[in-house]
Amino acid sequence: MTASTAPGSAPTAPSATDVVLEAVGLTKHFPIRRRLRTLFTKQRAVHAVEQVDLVLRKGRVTAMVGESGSGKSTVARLLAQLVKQTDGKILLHGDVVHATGGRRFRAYCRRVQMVFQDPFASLNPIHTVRYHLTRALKIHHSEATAEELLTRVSLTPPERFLSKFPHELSGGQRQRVAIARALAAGPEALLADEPVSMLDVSIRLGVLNLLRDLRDRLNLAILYITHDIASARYFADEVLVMYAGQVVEGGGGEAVTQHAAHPYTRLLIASAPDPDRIAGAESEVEEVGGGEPPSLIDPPSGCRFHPRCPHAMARCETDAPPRLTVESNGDGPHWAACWLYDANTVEAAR
Amino acid sequence: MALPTAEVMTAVPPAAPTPTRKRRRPRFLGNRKARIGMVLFGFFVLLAIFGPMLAPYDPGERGDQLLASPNGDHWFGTTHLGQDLFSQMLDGSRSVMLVGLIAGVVATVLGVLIGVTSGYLSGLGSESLSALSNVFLVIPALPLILIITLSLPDTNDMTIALVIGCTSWAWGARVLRAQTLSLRRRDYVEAARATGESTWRIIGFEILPNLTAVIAASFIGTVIFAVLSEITLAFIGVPGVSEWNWGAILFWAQSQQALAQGAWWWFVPPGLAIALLGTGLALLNFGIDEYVNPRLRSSAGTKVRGVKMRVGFTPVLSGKGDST
Amino acid sequence: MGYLLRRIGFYAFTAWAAITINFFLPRLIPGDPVQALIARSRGQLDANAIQSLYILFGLDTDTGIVEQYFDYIGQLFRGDLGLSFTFFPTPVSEVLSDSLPWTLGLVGITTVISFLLGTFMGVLAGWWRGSWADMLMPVTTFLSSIPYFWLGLIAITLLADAGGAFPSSGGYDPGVVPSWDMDFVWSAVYHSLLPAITILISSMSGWVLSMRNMMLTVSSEDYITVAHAKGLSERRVMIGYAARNALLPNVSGFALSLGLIVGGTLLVEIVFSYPGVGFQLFQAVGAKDYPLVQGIFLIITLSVLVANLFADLIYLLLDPRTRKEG
Amino acid sequence: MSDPVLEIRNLDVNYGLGDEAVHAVRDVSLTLHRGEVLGLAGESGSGKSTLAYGMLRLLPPPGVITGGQVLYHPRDGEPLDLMTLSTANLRRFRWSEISIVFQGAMNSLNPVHTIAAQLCDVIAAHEPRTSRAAQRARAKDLLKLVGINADRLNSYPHQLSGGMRQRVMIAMALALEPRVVVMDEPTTALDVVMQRQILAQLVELRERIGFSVLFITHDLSLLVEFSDRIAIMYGGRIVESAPAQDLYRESLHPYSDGLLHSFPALRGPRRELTGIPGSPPDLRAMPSGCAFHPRCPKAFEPCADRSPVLAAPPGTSSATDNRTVACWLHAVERVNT
Amino acid sequence: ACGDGQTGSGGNSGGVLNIGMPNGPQTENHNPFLPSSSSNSLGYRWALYEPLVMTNQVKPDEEGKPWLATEWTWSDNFRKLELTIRDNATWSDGKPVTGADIAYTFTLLKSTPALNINAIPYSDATADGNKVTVTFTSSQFVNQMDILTQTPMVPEHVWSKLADPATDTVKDPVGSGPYTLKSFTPQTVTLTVRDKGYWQDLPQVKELRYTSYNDNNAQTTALANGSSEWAFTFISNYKAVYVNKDPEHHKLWFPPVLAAHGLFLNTELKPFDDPVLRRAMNMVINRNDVFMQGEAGYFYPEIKNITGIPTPAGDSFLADEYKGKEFEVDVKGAKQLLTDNGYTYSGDALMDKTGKPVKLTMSNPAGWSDYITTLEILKDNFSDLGIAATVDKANQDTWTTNVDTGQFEAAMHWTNNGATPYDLYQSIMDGALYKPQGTAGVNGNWGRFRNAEATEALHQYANAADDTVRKEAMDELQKIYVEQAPVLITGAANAGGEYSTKNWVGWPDEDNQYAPAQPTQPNALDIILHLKPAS
Ligand SMILES: Nc1ncnc2c1ncn2[C@@H]1O[C@H](COP(=O)(O)OP(=O)(O)OP(=O)(O)O)[C@@H](O)[C@H]1O
Ligand SMILES: Nc1ncnc2c1ncn2[C@@H]1O[C@H](COP(=O)(O)OP(=O)(O)OP(=O)(O)O)[C@@H](O)[C@H]1O
Ligand SMILES: [Mg+2]
Ligand SMILES: [Mg+2]
Ligand code: NI
Repeated sequence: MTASTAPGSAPTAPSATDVVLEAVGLTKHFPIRRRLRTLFTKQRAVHAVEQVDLVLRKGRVTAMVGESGSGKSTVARLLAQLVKQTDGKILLHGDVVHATGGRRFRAYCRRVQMVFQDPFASLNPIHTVRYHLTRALKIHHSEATAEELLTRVSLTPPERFLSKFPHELSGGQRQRVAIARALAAGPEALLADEPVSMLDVSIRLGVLNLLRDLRDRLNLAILYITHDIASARYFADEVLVMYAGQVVEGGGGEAVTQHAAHPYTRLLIASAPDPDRIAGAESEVEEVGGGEPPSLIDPPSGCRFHPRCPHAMARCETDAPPRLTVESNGDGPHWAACWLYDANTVEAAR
Repeated sequence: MALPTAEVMTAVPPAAPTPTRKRRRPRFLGNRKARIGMVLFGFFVLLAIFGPMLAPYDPGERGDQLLASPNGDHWFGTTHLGQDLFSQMLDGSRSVMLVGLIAGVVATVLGVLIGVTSGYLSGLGSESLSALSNVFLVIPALPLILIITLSLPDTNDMTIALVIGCTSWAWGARVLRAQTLSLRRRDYVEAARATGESTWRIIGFEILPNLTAVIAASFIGTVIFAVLSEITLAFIGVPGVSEWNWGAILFWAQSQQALAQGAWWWFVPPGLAIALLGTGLALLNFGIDEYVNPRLRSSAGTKVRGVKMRVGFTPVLSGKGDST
Repeated sequence: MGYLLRRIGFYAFTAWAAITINFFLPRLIPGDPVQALIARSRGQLDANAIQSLYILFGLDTDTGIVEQYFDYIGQLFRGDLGLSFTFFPTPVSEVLSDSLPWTLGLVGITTVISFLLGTFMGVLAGWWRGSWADMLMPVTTFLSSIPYFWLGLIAITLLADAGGAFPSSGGYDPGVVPSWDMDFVWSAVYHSLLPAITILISSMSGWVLSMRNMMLTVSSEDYITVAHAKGLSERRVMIGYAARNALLPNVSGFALSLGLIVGGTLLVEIVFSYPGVGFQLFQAVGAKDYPLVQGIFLIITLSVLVANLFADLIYLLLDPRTRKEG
Repeated sequence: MSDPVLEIRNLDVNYGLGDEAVHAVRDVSLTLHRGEVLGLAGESGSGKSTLAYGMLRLLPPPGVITGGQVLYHPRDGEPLDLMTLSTANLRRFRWSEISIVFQGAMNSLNPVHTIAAQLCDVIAAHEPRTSRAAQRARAKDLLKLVGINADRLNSYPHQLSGGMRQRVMIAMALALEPRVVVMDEPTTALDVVMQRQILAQLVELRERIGFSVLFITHDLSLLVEFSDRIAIMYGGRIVESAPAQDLYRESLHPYSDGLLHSFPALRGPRRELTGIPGSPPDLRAMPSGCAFHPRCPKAFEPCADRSPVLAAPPGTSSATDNRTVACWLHAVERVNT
Repeated sequence: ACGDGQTGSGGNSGGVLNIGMPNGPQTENHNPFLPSSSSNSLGYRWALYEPLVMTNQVKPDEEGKPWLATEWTWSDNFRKLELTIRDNATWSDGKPVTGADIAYTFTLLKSTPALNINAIPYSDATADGNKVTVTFTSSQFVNQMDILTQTPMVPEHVWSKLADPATDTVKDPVGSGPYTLKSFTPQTVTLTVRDKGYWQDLPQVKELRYTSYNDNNAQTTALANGSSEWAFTFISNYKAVYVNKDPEHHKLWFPPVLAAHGLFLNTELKPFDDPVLRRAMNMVINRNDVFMQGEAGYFYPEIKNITGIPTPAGDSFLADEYKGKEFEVDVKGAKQLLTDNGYTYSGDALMDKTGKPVKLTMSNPAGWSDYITTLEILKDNFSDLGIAATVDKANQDTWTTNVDTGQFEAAMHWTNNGATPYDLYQSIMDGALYKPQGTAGVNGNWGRFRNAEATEALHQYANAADDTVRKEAMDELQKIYVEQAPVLITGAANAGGEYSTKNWVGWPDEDNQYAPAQPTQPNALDIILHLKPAS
């Protein structure tokens, strides 16, 4: 087998024109407020997102999984231009965007919309559904009506919902309203930050299915952020795994979940509850390690996972691994940022 | 000054208005305290509007009955000049309410402007506004007001109201800032931004309406403070306060040694009126507080049929208890 | 440590702001102390005296306001607050050293007692709600709505004047000479009782209410339920878990509202003719004695700041979360 | 299964009194056996927490228990009814016999006391004669038990990570070696990785110490993996209860079935998932009959009118199969008629 | 009051006299010259320091009692004063009082204008043994009392050591009076009687205790319960509040002195520039109401004589034609006077000669309750005449400035005080004091009254070489006042006090008018020397 470093940017894709949104070397550091004592020391920062590359394509769902604090939401916010990146570029249809405010931001958010995690919090409790939708429509000069939007997210009959307040809706219905609002702008890319994690198990599926349906009907590019790797498998065409602000593995949904390459992904999968697992298969977990995620203020050198990694090598502590292509099972390109997939290591393992 | 009461309570960011609660006005007035407060407050508002017209005498007019105790002619008795105290009380209510309300409005507007701005903005501007309000908090208010009013070349009800308003916005600003800080992190604010709403619209339409209860509470708190301050100023003889302001009545009573003369009727009505007005406003504020933070609701509503609610030991209703 | 440093920085800033306000405000007062003195004496002072008074107070010379400002700041650093006009040529600092102890004694101690007592009652009222404690609410509300001075006047009438048990004015018996002997201390304590009770009654209720509300809020925290579930004794849960946590916001509220409280309580001194700075302030303002006004305002503000700092320190001790920052 | 430690009989819990009362738990009976992990699942608002707190009488106002019994079987002696226990006795009983771990450990730990103080608190309250040194030693052992270094003893809760705090809570729950530990969503606030670590530890501890667990969660997949038996709640009632694997393999109630088909599997074929249509019921306006009938794909005529009772489905015996269900589809009555 | 009663009763046995003033906390300064010093504010300066002569202010025309000076002679048309100093007086530190000390005191005042509170134009002071000669740059006829009775004498050997007598606080007073300082607290100053060296019999009051109460109310309470035995304060309804608490012992006596309070009309404003209108207004004022209601029936004594001169203090100055002529309320007469002089009525409202309604705004600071009450009464009285008067309660500072610069229509004000009615009249009609409207710094004549004859008469009175000229000038002044009514005088100033005869007797009163009963006047020393324990 030949293993080679994969180029950082878009893996060979169906067609370059399908790319809606692209991030190159996206980095975000949140500066920590200085105290008197640290006034003269170097400014420290939370390295929330570090050198993230990703591509969203028309009609495809890209899932991003990772544990809490790994920077998933920050990526979504960066992509929505709600926070300004420290470094890196965001390209919309190949053009670099600088949309920090004003008209340009409006123009940008017309094409890239975001759905938030908590439907209970993302709708203003004092406004009706109608207000939420018509505002969005007005801002983006859309001809569509609120009724159409509601129909599109399967809240029918729309009249029944229009004059309701958020608290009068169930969680799933609220999330649908939030999605409808995002659709009001007629976006090409939808950034969904854990859209179902606050919802009840029984209604999660409805929202996910709706998103999938929208992807198919409106040909949306969707970034689906989740910490539930099983739902990523269910829903996404492509899965990215984030760890401590970096993307450590990426590839087709099945490839990543069924043949996880990066030790972190394996840990994640082993930890996920799985009724099919025969009780007593705990050894699996033992094998993939444990521990806690690292501090993002002083992230570990080299591979950020190495302190927890059962396979850590000397090299992992010093050098950050690049994206390395993993033996593919045909389901699109599959890569991992792990020295285990370095040609030499693989060779040595042989 | 009874102010801290209401404000210390709200200084602790009250549980944010949970989206699931109904936000209709009747709910708020369903609270008994709020209702009593509303009635008292309403009474004084009506008094302020119609009181001066209803006054049976000209409050300054001298009569024949000097220092008479309450009687048929003079319901609240008379002063040393034979002036009718009832008319003075009625006449004074307008100035008291006017100054209180104007000061409340001024302070609330300032508090909202400063509090919400410093809460919504970040960085130096926010910090300095917050520092400013803290400075105003720490500097003893009453002496400051006293000095300012005495420094003004010409004072009247309006200037006094303005001075009180301009010096007492800090509590409101502080509470509002805390609230805004927490609201700013709410997803719906972020969502509105992601939808493309402009900043002022976010502040005006997404954040402010959610602060209504807090604003109302701070308004009422300031009104209480303003009324007490104004009356205090009038009592110690700061000029410019309307002639028959309740504090001024007390000033006269005090300077004529009414209590030593046994003229209790000169002292008691203004004091009681102030206390009742203050109580009414405070109750109104409780109502708002309880509305904002349902945990504060007293157990009045739940303590029926002798069941005593107690944290940590859920009551077991007998009767049905043993049936299976 | 960081927390404390930040607070101290803030206090320094506030002190500066207060000093500046303090400097400028009285300069804006129209009229001058000589006129005020003459007006105040209403014919008891000969009109011929005017010029000699101007000379006396050194008001016949003019200096620029900026220059005055820096002079003033310079003087402050030397601890020189200028000479009082009403007590000319007594230095303001001497007037203050005569009156400040009374205020600190009366207002300071009663404010602290009021806070402690009010907090304690608030703990009980919050914990045993649905019982007698609920009766406390309306009474408390009413009491806290009464202006201090009115309550004081009523108290004087009922308890002092009509052959009552309490003295109605002064800080001690006229015949007693201040010293640390029993006579004087007893006399001072005795004379402070009525004003102290007045302050207590009308300021304590605020603390009762806020503490009660905090207790109610805290009572529904999970850790209280856990504490109950742990089978801890009622007292332990109430004090160690509920009150201990409810106290935190109350302490910071205490710090912040000190300014209000102290401002209000000064009025009690006026009503009770108590020889403290409140009364002095009142008189000084009336007499345009702006060195004295400035001195008093400054000293009140600084006292409040120091008290705030103490409250902050206590908060620091009470809340481990702020301690972490050090 | 072996002998029961805790028997809930016809428990009714309301929020509020009078006409406005919300019936959050209705006529629930449940038995917890010695050493078993009993999972309680159901969607949000179905009354899981209410049941757990209610049986310990820990519900905050306006919660009231309006009926039923909660029998605890001590190691020796007669069963106790928690509902009739005096305050003092209840206090003594709590934690030494039944302890509880809440969802958010940050909120369960008193932020102003060190964890040592809080651990010692429990010991001091129930074993007042223990010396301070002994208490601290015990606290140290407890921390070790859950894999936390003893030098963390003097930390304040905010100085610990979420996972550590939850472990401290578990350590505290085991401090008096109770026979029953109630866990209300103890891991939902945690990451999957942390969740698994803690659960693994719990399983291990249970094997060592031998207590029973009432495990509440809405994550059915987790329950299937971890618990011995699962009870499903819907609208304040238990609608089905069965051994975990049986339930997973063949759920009888349409609601359980829907739940099981709501979460995607990590392994195996990618099956199409359906979820459950509609939304959870409003406790103030419960549907008549079977509360689930408006959402039930298999509803038929009796469902709307009459509530089904929880009973062993036909063809099984509660003694051997340990399963019950409340559904007209599986009602003996219906089979008979 | 705790122990107050005891203190009071203990006063008899212990020889203590409790004196009170409502002046607020004091700071220690026993400088007798500064009005702001505690010794001045509470009045005990006269127990420590003594004047040259003791004059009874109630009867200013009576010859003064020799005090530190045994003889005093004016010459050179009151520009030269020759004194003979008593030779048996000593300072409280034992040193004798010498002529040099007296000359030093006058030199001190001359060289320290800040202490020369009466602005006396000293020229020179020299001593020769116990003879002292003081010269002045102008005639001091009208100031003679100020110089002789109002100037406390201080020892040279102490005062010459002060760096700046105006700003050094005097904490260790040395005077020639019968008392020495025992203790000072901001609230109470205690003086004890000297054991030896006083030039006359020592007073029977062994200890003077001056207590400063914070306000009138506190002072009144103290008087009522007996803890103050002597005070000067305004008590509204004094009968109920004070006298009736112990009618046998609680007394007060407020004799008028030669100064007045009255409504100053801005005589430069129309229509109040018309003497007719002013006179008519003067005719409708109910001075008894003012006295009874505004001044509680005792405080500022009622002025009866139409010259505005308080009686009996001014009896000897009254012109023959006005003796016995008293103010009377005469609305009818006043209306007649007006209509005779071109005024008309429209309904009840008075119209001036140009046909405009007569309106008047009277202002005074809000806090001055007696003045405000007086204004309320005047408002009523004027409305009888058809004048629409309003009372404006002003800010004290604004008011002071407005009065100073003449920006007012009418205001209650006081006049200066003196040994003759000269000061009174000077304050209300001296054209030499006139400042045009808008100019500040007036020392009198606040109503901007200009009348050359009046100015001339005042000048004559002050500088006349003989008494007939003076008498003529005084008669002229009274005539001008009666005809022009430049100020509507409502009451006299007082020099009175409240006192209790419970422990001490010998107080001055209506029957024994040997001194005004005010504890802050020089006469207070005389009173103290008169007191005897009540049996
Ligand atoms: N405004 C901010 N200031 C400072 N740090 C921040 C900010 N926002 C996020 N962070 C930090 O950045 C890191 C990544 O946060 P992010 O919210 O992106 O994580 P996440 O993967 O979405 O986590 P979760 O699953 O909990 O939502 C975290 O350590 C967080 O503390
Ligand atoms: N204080 C209260 N007053 C009225 N109703 C309440 C109160 N607390 C809870 N409820 C209602 O009781 C029902 C049961 O709540 P409970 O917390 O037991 O549900 P749960 O199954 O634990 O849900 P979750 O999974 O969200 O924790 C809910 O419908 C809730 O709305
Ligand atoms: Mg997130
Ligand atoms: Mg729950
Ligand atoms: Ni006393």
